[in-house]
This record gives sequence, structure tokens and C-alpha cells, in this order.
Amino acid sequence: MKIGVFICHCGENISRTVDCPRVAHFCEGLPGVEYSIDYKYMCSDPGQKMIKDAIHEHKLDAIVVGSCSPNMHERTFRNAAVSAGINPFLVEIANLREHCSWVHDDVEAATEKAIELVRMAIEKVKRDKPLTKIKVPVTKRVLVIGGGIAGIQAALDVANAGYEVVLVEREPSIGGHMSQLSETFPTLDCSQCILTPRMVEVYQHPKIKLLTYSEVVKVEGFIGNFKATIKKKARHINEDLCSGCGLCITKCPTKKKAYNSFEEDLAFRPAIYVPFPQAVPNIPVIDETVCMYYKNGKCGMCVKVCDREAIDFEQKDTMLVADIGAIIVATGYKLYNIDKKTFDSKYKGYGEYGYGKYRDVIDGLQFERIASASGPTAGEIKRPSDGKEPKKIVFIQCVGSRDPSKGISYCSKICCMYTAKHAMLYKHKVHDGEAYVFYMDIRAGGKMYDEFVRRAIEEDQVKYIRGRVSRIYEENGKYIVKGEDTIAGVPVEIDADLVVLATAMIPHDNAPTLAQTIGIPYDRHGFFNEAHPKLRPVESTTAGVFLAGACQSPKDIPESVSMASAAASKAMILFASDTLEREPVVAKVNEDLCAGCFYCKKVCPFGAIEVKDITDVNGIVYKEVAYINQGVCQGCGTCTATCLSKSIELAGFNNEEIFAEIAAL
Amino acid sequence: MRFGYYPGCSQTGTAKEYDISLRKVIGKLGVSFDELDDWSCCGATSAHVTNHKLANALAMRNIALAGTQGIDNVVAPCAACYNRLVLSQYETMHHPEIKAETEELLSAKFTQDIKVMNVLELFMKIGLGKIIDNRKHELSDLNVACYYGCLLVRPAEITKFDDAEQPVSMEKIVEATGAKTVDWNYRVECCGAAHSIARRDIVIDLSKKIIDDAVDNGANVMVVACPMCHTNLDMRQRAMKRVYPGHKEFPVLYLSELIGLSLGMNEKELGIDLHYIDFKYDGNILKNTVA
Amino acid sequence: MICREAQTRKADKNMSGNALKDTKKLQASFVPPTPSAPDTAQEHSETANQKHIRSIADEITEKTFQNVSLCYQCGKCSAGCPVRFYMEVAPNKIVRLIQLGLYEEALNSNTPWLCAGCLTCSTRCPNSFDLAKFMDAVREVALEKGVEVGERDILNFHKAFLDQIKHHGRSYEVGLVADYKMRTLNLLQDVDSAPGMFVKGKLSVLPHNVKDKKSVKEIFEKTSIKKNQTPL
Amino acid sequence: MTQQKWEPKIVAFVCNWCTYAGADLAGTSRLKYPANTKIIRVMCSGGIDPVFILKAFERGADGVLVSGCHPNDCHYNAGNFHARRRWDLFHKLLDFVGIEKDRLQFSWISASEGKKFADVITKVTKDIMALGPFKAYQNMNSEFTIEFPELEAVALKEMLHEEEVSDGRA
Ligand SMILES: Cc1cc2nc3c(=O)[nH]c(=O)nc-3n(C[C@H](O)[C@H](O)[C@H](O)COP(=O)(O)OP(=O)(O)OC[C@H]3O[C@@H](n4cnc5c(N)ncnc54)[C@H](O)[C@@H]3O)c2cc1C
Ligand SMILES: Cc1cc2nc3c(=O)[nH]c(=O)nc-3n(C[C@H](O)[C@H](O)[C@H](O)COP(=O)(O)OP(=O)(O)OC[C@H]3O[C@@H](n4cnc5c(N)ncnc54)[C@H](O)[C@@H]3O)c2cc1C
Ligand code: SF4
Ligand code: SF4
Ligand code: SF4
Ligand code: SF4
Ligand code: SF4
Ligand code: SF4
Ligand code: SF4
Ligand code: SF4
Repeated sequence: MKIGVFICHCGENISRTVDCPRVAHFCEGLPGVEYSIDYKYMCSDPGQKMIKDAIHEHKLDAIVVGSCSPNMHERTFRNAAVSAGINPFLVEIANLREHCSWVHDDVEAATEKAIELVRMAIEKVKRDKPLTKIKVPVTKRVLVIGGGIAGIQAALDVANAGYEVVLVEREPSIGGHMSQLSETFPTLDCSQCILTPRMVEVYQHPKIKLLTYSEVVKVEGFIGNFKATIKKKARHINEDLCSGCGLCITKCPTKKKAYNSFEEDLAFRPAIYVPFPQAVPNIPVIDETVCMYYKNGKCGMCVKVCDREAIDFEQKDTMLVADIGAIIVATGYKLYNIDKKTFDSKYKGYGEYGYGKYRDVIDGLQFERIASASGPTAGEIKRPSDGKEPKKIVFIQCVGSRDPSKGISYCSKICCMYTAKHAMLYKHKVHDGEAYVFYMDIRAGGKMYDEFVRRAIEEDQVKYIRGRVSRIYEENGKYIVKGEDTIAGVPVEIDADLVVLATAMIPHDNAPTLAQTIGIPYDRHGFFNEAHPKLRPVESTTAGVFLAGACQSPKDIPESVSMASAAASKAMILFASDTLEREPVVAKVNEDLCAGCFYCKKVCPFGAIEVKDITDVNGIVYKEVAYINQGVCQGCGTCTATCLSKSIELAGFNNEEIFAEIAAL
Repeated sequence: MRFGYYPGCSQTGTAKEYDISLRKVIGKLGVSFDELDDWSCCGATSAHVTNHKLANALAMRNIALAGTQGIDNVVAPCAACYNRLVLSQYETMHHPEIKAETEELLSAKFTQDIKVMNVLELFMKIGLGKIIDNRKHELSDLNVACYYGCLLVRPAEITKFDDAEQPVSMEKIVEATGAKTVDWNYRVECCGAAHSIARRDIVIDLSKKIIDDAVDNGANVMVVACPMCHTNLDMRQRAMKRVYPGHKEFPVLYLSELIGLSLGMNEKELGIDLHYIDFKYDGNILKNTVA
Repeated sequence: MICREAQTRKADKNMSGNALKDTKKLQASFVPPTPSAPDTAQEHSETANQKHIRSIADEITEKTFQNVSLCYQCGKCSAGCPVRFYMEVAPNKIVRLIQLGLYEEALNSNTPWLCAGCLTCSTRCPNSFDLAKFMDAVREVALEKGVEVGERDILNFHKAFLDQIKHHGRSYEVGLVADYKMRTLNLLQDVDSAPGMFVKGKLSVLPHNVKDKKSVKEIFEKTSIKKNQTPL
Repeated sequence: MTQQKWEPKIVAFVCNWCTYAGADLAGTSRLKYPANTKIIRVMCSGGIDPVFILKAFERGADGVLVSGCHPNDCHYNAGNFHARRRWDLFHKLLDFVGIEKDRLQFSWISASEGKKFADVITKVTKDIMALGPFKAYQNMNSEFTIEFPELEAVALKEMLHEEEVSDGRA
């Protein structure tokens, strides 16, 4: 192998403390070095030309440049080498500037060190192998999981760019929590009014395949090449036949048999139902646990009234498989529920607030439904126990949130805002009512957010009391709320008619399961982890899987939507070319050596390692070995260090190369 | 079944009847106590409020005794004793430096965890079935307000047997006697026992609120499981009447007394006649002096 | 704001030299000790450590194994405290005063003495700060520093009670009441119940002694509080 | 070569994303530190094989520094956790075989901690100076190298045992 060595002065930046000619001269004598020279500015055009010329002239196979940090000019020199016909991975940089001349004063010592650094690079380059970038094909279809506002936005963005989308929603309708909200901060515009058109757009979009009442049960493959298995739960309605007339619902005799979860259990629904009138798709579902046909084989009223013959009791769950290039996870959140928690629950309950024992101690979403014009009270503020209009209402913030003793240390971020909104909505509807808010801090960071809270305080005369509530108990139909105003330093007791708890936003119970299905990490609460908290906030660490909305951490609508659009564009970046190109720094298993212990599989942070069967000529498996999926491997090398039989090599950083560097010491 | 027994100072004085009734009742249920030999006061509450090392050592002296006497579970009928013993043990076992210090101070070694139980745990252990099986009277005309007070179930992370805010065990035990329980608000509020002597005014206010809430919620008797609570809620009612002239006397029983009644023992046997507020229960007819 | 005001108040009350010292202490409690870097800064941090005076907050931390900064002043403790209405300052404010280094204000308050140790606060504290234990430590520190206790009666009761145990190993109610009344000269308090207690046979005239009285006495001697370890 | 003073040889294995960039920053900030340490760049601290270190000692290094991203900052998400666990055990092993613990040091240096990098190098150099030249390895019989992987295997099993803390995968 013929190696060329190029030592850069960087003006005086390097040559001030490193005797560059001496370094170049020293290298000349080293085995394998064909050519060695120093020059004032190696990255300049003449510098690069010098390299190219030398490659041609001396028929060099590899080069070592002693210059600045590879982070600065590695690419420059690789490109130069490529244009002269050398593989870019046969270029090594010795960092003589950042790691040598700039950090040492002593010319002698710095020059000595420079020589060693170059020698190490020479030894490494001798063992470097030509590598080519890895190419993988890309399926240009996005799987969006979750049909809340985040999922809807992401699906529309991708579809409007012309790519196909499969949108999977667990519930019978898309819309998520936003469809339950009455009016939204900070503008107080009607949630349904802005959301419904988008839901319809999703339904009608030719590029979007909408699968409601469905769940993703399996994801295989890797970036650009996922295969997703989706379970479509039986609605017991033939979607192609149903016209959404709703006749079946009105005739079903089980009128009030089940709690209506869309109404946050403040109302009832029959066995056959659509979650809410604006549901998309507007096709009913039969709840087998309630339907009399499934209980005793009788009834069938719905079948009788449906002239489209859309009811199908025999319908079964079906499995669909889709090829997918990128996944956007947008499964949202749920509210912390103050019902009594079991002893081993990760979250503890709020016995002091009555464990959901008092009917008039409700949570934020229940208040949204009560305040909503389409809700169970048609927008009139009435309390659940006796339907009376509450004249004194107390809102308590940070319930569950910022309460490490109950299991949640984080701030839920949106409840300060929605509490201010609730207090305002209340004051707008009950003019003679009194509204109190117990808070710890008011966190209203956002455009027009603090102004919004101030409006509640200044214009609507909502009384904000700084302090946490210790207890709530019932006395003669009133709820005694015991708090402390920590600013005035006085105890406060309020006899409220209705108490609204701003409970924490927490991940869905099954979020960890879904994360495991897809292969993405999640935090200790169950929120999905982003790849980098600042610079890659919408990517998961698994290549090709992106995050949007409140499944990543508590978020309001504007944030969820921004994140969704960002995730969509990340997916589309992927789709901009037909194949993916990746740095070839990936690990590879030597199947002859592999002992099949699979320790490597356990430690790989990206799940890149699979089990591969080695068969003999007769097709009989005689050995299991590790197989590294080059599309998934990110090249960290953890597996190589873990493998006991030393049968994994990381391209560009293999043991031989590193040993050579060590040996050059 | 045998349990270690740490009576605590009150059981030998102001809460004599608690001690008497508890021993009799468990005897009826086929259980006996091994009283800790030469037990000493746990120091509650004066020790821990002024000197944490003293408090720890006083409580741990008794745990050490249990260890040397081969007793591995100790029933402490007083909520304050119970709380002190449990907390001191927790502290000692969780902080090696405290452990070393206390071991040296007491010339003892704490090798095993000795389970300290309150009476609720005791009866749950004995089993509610036993009470139901041996029951002579169904006390169904009693509407009982179960009063846990502050220290019986706190802190839940350490005591680990019932919820600190909405406990249920006492209600379950009381219901095993056939009595009804009422849902009320002051089950775990503090009666201010620590200040029973020095700040009677506070104690009277707090106890008054507790009794009133029980009455408002339809109780005709209150049941407690702590001598301190009993002192405040029973004995202090006389003083209460002076501060709150309209106050009506309200009977307060020890849990063991209530169980004793359902097992067929009479007031005298159980020491109920030692209370300040009279309470008589003849068969199924409630004869208390609630005016 | 609070601190500045308190400082001036102190300056008024004390001689200027004293006030200056207090100001330093106050600042010390604001400036977190610089985390010692594992490197060249070592020498520097050593000297800093030597200079670091053990503050009352530190003493409390040592006694309770918990950092007073855990309390984020939400007030939930005070909101549920059964004796809140009798206190001069809310319990959470005592923590605040200690956090700020305003020890005199905290230790002179009647709040710690009125705390009944009911654990309501500790049970409900969202940040798992054991306030009841903290209050125990505050009282202990107050005794160590010889602070004049406003709630004399309460302190006298505790002293009388502990005296009984020290001498008998168990509490002896007649002795306790007698001792307490001698200390407080409040002879008429409790007259309504004591005679009744005799009649009902609940108060024994003779003390119950433990057999091994010496061991209990020894505990008292070995753990006795050393006064005025460092002045306030 | 001037022979007046013994200068230790130190090898630093650093990860590409954090510590290497931190070292660059030390350079751009013109911070000064002793010239004894030579850096070997790997992609992630998780990929540093204990054998590398033994090799370095074998080849005459007097000290080794291993440095990666801070916990939770790993470019590869969890690589440095594996590294940390591995190094804890490896450290114990070193002690076991009689190599002074201080000859092998670990640190976390992020891309923005140029100052820390310079400080760490200064400290390591000082420590190794104090320990003097490392001869033990060269004198040791070669069986040790053979035995070593087995020792590691035991340690590794232990390590895998505490696995699955917060990984997203089953
Ligand atoms: C009381 C209250 C009031 C609020 N008011 C406002 C306001 O005024 N303004 C504002 O900006 N924000 C408000 N918010 C916040 C707002 O609700 C959220 O920001 C927004 O709903 C987040 O959208 P999302 O799509 O991320 O999640 P979601 O709305 O939760 O949607 C997630 C969707 O994913 C589905 N899903 C879950 N798991 C799966 C699975 N495994 N497979 C398939 N599908 C799945 C769910 O069924 C759901 O449809 C409020 C929140 C609350 C609690
Ligand atoms: C003291 C401080 C500390 C912070 N700490 C953090 C932190 O720890 N973590 C964090 O997440 N965020 C932090 N931030 C916030 C962070 O700085 C911003 O979020 C971020 O820099 C915003 O990036 P930007 O690109 O939008 O704006 P900028 O960083 O302001 O960049 C805008 C660029 O546009 C250029 N420009 C302006 N006008 C024109 C024009 N007319 N034509 C051409 N170019 C123009 C400007 O020169 C500038 O280069 C901090 C902010 C401050 C003030
Ligand atoms: S290659 Fe790097 S070191 Fe050389 S002149 Fe360019 S910037 Fe300077
Ligand atoms: S199932 Fe039939 S009756 Fe029911 S909505 Fe559909 S078309 Fe109408
Ligand atoms: S068969 Fe079931 S869904 Fe249909 S009408 Fe009867 S109860 Fe309702
Ligand atoms: S957003 Fe406000 S109410 Fe919600 S947890 Fe944060 S501070 Fe508390
Ligand atoms: S660790 Fe090595 S030997 Fe074990 S399975 Fe992986 S590659 Fe094969
Ligand atoms: S190099 Fe890293 S990402 Fe690639 S297979 Fe090995 S452990 Fe996994
Ligand atoms: S409840 Fe806890 S955090 Fe809140 S003020 Fe009290 S001690 Fe502090
Ligand atoms: S322990 Fe003390 S401060 Fe805490 S609630 Fe009880 S009386 Fe109040």
C-alpha cells in the first residue's frame, strides 16, 4: 500500500508550535509511506490540488492528512481523494490543530506528539478497508398511529404532499381529545368547529387509508422498509353498506346501559353507538358487552330497522398487513384519574380529595363536556349530583402533577391554561357565580397566554389563591375545600358547590406496550422518548419512527400541531429519494465465529440485531448466529465490545484498526 | 395464636379499661398475649418532639427487649406508641449510622425486623370470621363513627397496612360485630392529643369538631383505638360542655369494648363503666345517655 | 424582598457587628456551596469547605436526613394542619424561614411548639417532605440554642413527662400532673377530670416502675441535649 | 530525545460525538494541557472494548482515559450506560489483577466542556506522573491475557443481569 502524508501549517496555527517540516520529513521514512509533504493551507484549492496531483503522480492508495479536526475538513479531503480515485474511507485525519498545536506551548513536545498522531493515523489507514455507502430502498407510505389532532395534522400534511398514509385509530372515531373540548385557549374558539372540517378532510382524502377501531399489533423491519400488522376490530357493522342514518341507534332498547366515555361518563349510550354526532367515520359500533343479542341471542332490533342490511353480528376481527416507509406515533395522552388506586399502582390516589367518591368533584375533561354546547347539559353549567347550577366553584391546579409523592414529578404544562379557560367559561355562563383557583405557580408561557390568564383575573374576577388544597369533604351538599393562601399566610376554607381538579396529563396505560411493539424507547412515565431533547425533538431514536403530540410529553394543541407537521416533513425528507444512503459505519457479524450467545442482541440500543439460522445443505438448522440489520444499525459499536468471541466488527473502527493505532504509540 | 404485647403507659392508668377489654376479647377469640417483660415508656410524644436521639433510644429499648425475649411481633394498642415504635424501627433499620449509634447506646443488636402491630392489624390478623363466629349480639342498632385519629395509619408508606386518607380496616372490624358504620369526615383528623394537658383549649376545640361531625353524619357512638384519643374525646367532654354550653354527651368506646359487647360481655366486665360518658348496651336495646 | 426587610429589622434590634454576621449567614444560605469539581479546582474547594459554617439548616438536615430545600412552599401542609388556627405563622413558613436562613424568626415562633406531630402534613406533602419530623428538629435546635420558648406550658409538660420516664421508666400520671403543675403554677387546670380519675380508679397513687430503671436513666444521660452548641 | 525527565504515555479512548468534540473545543478555546495524552476516536464509549485498554497497557501506556457522553446524552441513546456498567466491573477486575485503579480513569465530557477536557487531561497526567511508569503488565505472564476474557464473561453476565432498565424493547 502506498500512503501519502500531507501536513498542514494552517497558516501559523499549527506551525507555530509544531515543526511541520520535521513531521513531514519524519514520515517519509516510515514503512508504507510513499510520499510526505507539508504545506501552508491544505484545505485551500491549491492544497487540495496538491493532494490530487500527488495521488496520481505517486499512485497513492491511501492518504493521511495532518491538519485540523476531522469535524472541520474530513469531508473536504475525502472529496478530494474521491475525485482522484481513492475510496473516501481510505482517508485518515490526524488532528494536529485542535488536539495539538492549539493546546500545547512547548514546540518540542508538540512536535513529538504530532509525529505520534500522524503515525497512529498511518497505521490505521493501512488497515482501513474501502467502504461504500449503504443503500436501502424506501417504501413511500407513512403509518400514522393515533387520530387525535396530531395524527390528523400529520396525515394531512403527508397526504397533501402526495404520499400515501395509513391512519390507525383505536377508537371508533378520529378526533382524539380535541373533539371533547368546548372552547380552546387562548382564543376561545370552538374546538369542534375548527376540528370537524379536518376530520372530514381526512376521511375524504384519496391518499389516506383510514382504519378506525383498529390497532397496530406488530411492526417489523427498519427505516424505509417496515411491515406493520394492524388488527381491525369487528364493529359488527359492514362499513361499506352503512349510510350512517343512525336509525339503529335510536331504536336500540339498551338506551342507558353503558357509560358514554366521550362524555367522560357524565351520560349514557346504548349498545350500538357512534361516539359523538360529528364522528368520523359516522358509522356505529356494537358494544358486545352490552348488546342483548350477544347476551342471550334475542333482540336484533337494529337488524330489523337497518334497510341497508349493514348489521353483521358474525363479523370478526381482521388482520391487515401494510408495507410502510416511516411511522408517525401520535397516540396522545389520558388524564390522571383520582379514583382509588390499587396498592401497587405506580400512581397513588388522592384520598384527601375523596377518591372520586364525591360526584361533584370532577376533572378537567368532565368540565369541558359540561361547558360544551353539545355536551350532556347542552352547555349549561350544572353539577353532576343534582343538576343544580353551582354558585361557587373551586378549581384546583397541579392535581397529580408536580407531586412526586403521588408518582408524577413533571408539570403537565397545559392545566394552568385550561383552568383559566374553565374559570372564564364558568364566569361567562354563571354571572353571579364565584370562581376560585388554587394554584402553585401559573405557567402560561406562549403567545397571548399570560394575557389570557390575566384576563381571567382582571376582567372576569376569578380569585386566584396561591396554595395547594389539603382536603375536600362534603358537608350538607357543599364541598369544604381546605387550603392555605401562602401569600397572605392565612388558612382558607371555601364551601364550594362544584370542584374541578386539573389532573395531570399522563400517557395511556398501554403506551409501553406500543413502544415495545414499534421498538422505541419511553421514559419512566410512559411518554415516548425523542432522539434529542433539543435538536431532534420529533424523531424517536429508532430511525424512521417519528413522534407527534402529547404522546411525547404534555402538550397543547398548537404544539401538537407543530410537532405533527414537523414529523410529517421528517417523513417526507426520507421519501425525497428512492433509496436511503447511510454512512457505512455499521457492525457485521462473522458467522463462523459467532457463538450464538446473543449478548450483543441484549445491548444493542437500536434493536438492530436479530437471530439468524444457519442451515446445512439439507436445510436443517445447525446453528443460530447473530445477524445485524444494516438498515437499523447506527454504528455505535456497543455490540463489538460486548461480544465475547470477538466476532463482530464495526466497519471503519474494527479491532485491527484500533489495535494498529494503539500499536503506533 | 400468640402475640407479643407492649401495653404502653396509658394502659396501666387512664386507659385501664382498654387493656382489660382487649385482653378479655382476644382471650374469647382464642388468642393470648406475651407481655414484653420490663417494657418501658416509648417516650411519645414528649421525647421525639424535643430530642430525636432520646426518642429513638426509648422506643428501641423495647424493640431490643422483644428481640432478646424471642418475640417477633408486638401489638401496641396505643396509636402513639405504635407510631413511635414503627417509626423508630424504620429509622434505625434504614440508616446504618443510627443503627450503629443506637446499638451502642443500648448495648443491643438489631438483627431482625420485629413486626409492630396496632389493634386494627391485630384483629385483621385474628380474622373477622372469628368475631362473626363468636358473636352473641348483633349490634345492629349502633351507628358507629370509626375514628382512626392521626397516627394509626400514618405514614402509609411505613405502616403499610391501610390507606392513610380513606382507611377501611376499622369499618370492616366494626361491621363484623354487626354494627353499622357511618361515612363521616373526621376519621383521620387529629384530636391534638399531644396538647391534652398543656393546651386544653386546642384539644377541646378539635375534639368538639370531631364529635359534632360524627353526630351530624348519624352516628350514635364513636369507636376509637387509642387511649389518647379516648382521653380527649371522652374525658374532655365535661370541659367541652363548659366551653360549648350546647354540647350533648356522646359515648366513645374502645374498639375492643365494642367487640366485647358483641361477644356477649357486659359493660362492667369490659370496663365501660370507667368512662366519663355513660354507655349501656343491653341485648339489642341501646341505652346510652345521649340526651 | 422578605430577606432585606428582615435584615434591616435585625440591624435595628442588634448591634451592628451582630447584624453584619447575620447578613453573612443569610448570604451563605443563599449561595449554594460550589460543587467541588473533580479536578484542578480541588484546592480551591477545600478551603471553601473549611470556611463553610454548619448552619442551622444543616443541623436540621443531619437530624432529619432530609434537605430543607425539598419544600417548595405549596402550603398543602398548612392547609391541612389541625392546629393551624392557633399558630402565629403557618407551618410552611417555618420551613421558608429556615430555607432563607432567618433562623431567629423561625425558632422564636410558637408554631413548632404547637405542632401536634399528627403527620397530616407529612402524609400529604406532594414533595415527600416530612414536615412533622422537621418540626421535631426545629424544637430540638431551639432547645439546644437555648431559645426562649413562648409556649412555656407545652415545654413544661414535655419536661415533666420526660422526668417521669427518666425516674420511673414509665409515665406516672399523678407525678406527671403534680410536676407539671409545679412548673406551670397552673394549679386549677384539669381539676374537673383528676378527681374523677381517682374515683374511677384510673390514677394510681404509686408510680409504676420498670425493673431496670438504670438502663432507662442511662439512655437519658447519654442522649441529653447539649446546650448552645453554636449560638443562633 | 531529551532524557532528563520521564514523561508518561497516556491513551485516551473517546467517543466521537461528545468527548472528541469537547477536545476540539479545548483546542478552539486555546486551553493548555500536557501533551502526554494521545486520543483514539471511537464512535461511542459503548464500543470501547476492555481488550483495547489491556492492549494499550501492553504497548507501554502508563495510563488510560476513557471518556464519553454524559448519561442520558448518548448519541446512541444507551451506549454509554452499557459502557458505564462495563467499566465499573472492569475497574474491579483491574484492581483484582493488581493494576493500580488510577491508571485507568473515566469521565464524561460533553461537546461543550472544553475546559473540563483540559482539566481532566491535566489531572490524569498528574495522577499518572505520581504513579510512575507502568511496568507491571509487561512483566506479567501471558496467561493472564488468556484468563481475562473469562473473568470478563462472569462480569458481563452480572452486567446483563441488571439489564432492561428503561430500554424500549422487550
Ligand atoms: C381539560 C383539557 C382542556 C384542554 N384545553 C385545551 C385548549 O383549550 N387548547 C389547547 O390548545 N389544548 C387544550 N388541551 C390539550 C389538548 O387536548 C391536547 O393538546 C391535544 O388533544 C393533543 O392531541 P394529540 O393528538 O397529541 O392527542 P389525543 O387528542 O389524545 O389523540 C390521540 C389519539 O390517539 C388514539 N390512540 C391512543 N392510543 C392508540 C393506539 N395504541 N393505537 C391507535 N390509536 C391510539 C386515541 O384514541 C386518540 O384518538 C386540553 C386538554 C385537557 C385535558
Ligand atoms: C439568555 C437565554 C438563554 C437561553 N437558554 C436556552 C436554553 O438553555 N435552552 C433552550 O432550549 N433555549 C434557550 N434559549 C432560547 C434560544 O436562544 C432560542 O429558542 C433560539 O435561539 C431561537 O432560535 P431562532 O433560530 O428562532 O432565533 P435566533 O437564534 O434569534 O436566530 C435568528 C437569526 O436570524 C438573523 N436575522 C435576524 N433578522 C434578520 C434579517 N432581517 N435578515 C437576515 N437574518 C436575520 C439573526 O442574526 C440570527 O442569526 C435561551 C435564550 C436566552 C435569551
Ligand atoms: S485544512 Fe484545517 S488546518 Fe489546514 S488550513 Fe485548512 S483549516 Fe487550517
Ligand atoms: S347500520 Fe344501518 S341503521 Fe345503523 S346507521 Fe348504518 S345504515 Fe343506518
Ligand atoms: S341487537 Fe344489540 S345493538 Fe342491536 S338493537 Fe338489540 S341490543 Fe341494540
Ligand atoms: S401547567 Fe400549571 S396546573 Fe398544570 S401542572 Fe403545570 S403548574 Fe400545575
Ligand atoms: S455476542 Fe458475539 S458470539 Fe454472541 S451472539 Fe453476538 S455476535 Fe454472536
Ligand atoms: S454497532 Fe451499535 S447499533 Fe449497530 S448492531 Fe452493534 S450495538 Fe447495534
Ligand atoms: S406540603 Fe410539603 S412542599 Fe408543600 S409547603 Fe408543606 S412541606 Fe412544603
Ligand atoms: S404534624 Fe404538626 S405541622 Fe404537621 S399537620 Fe400535624 S400539627 Fe400541623
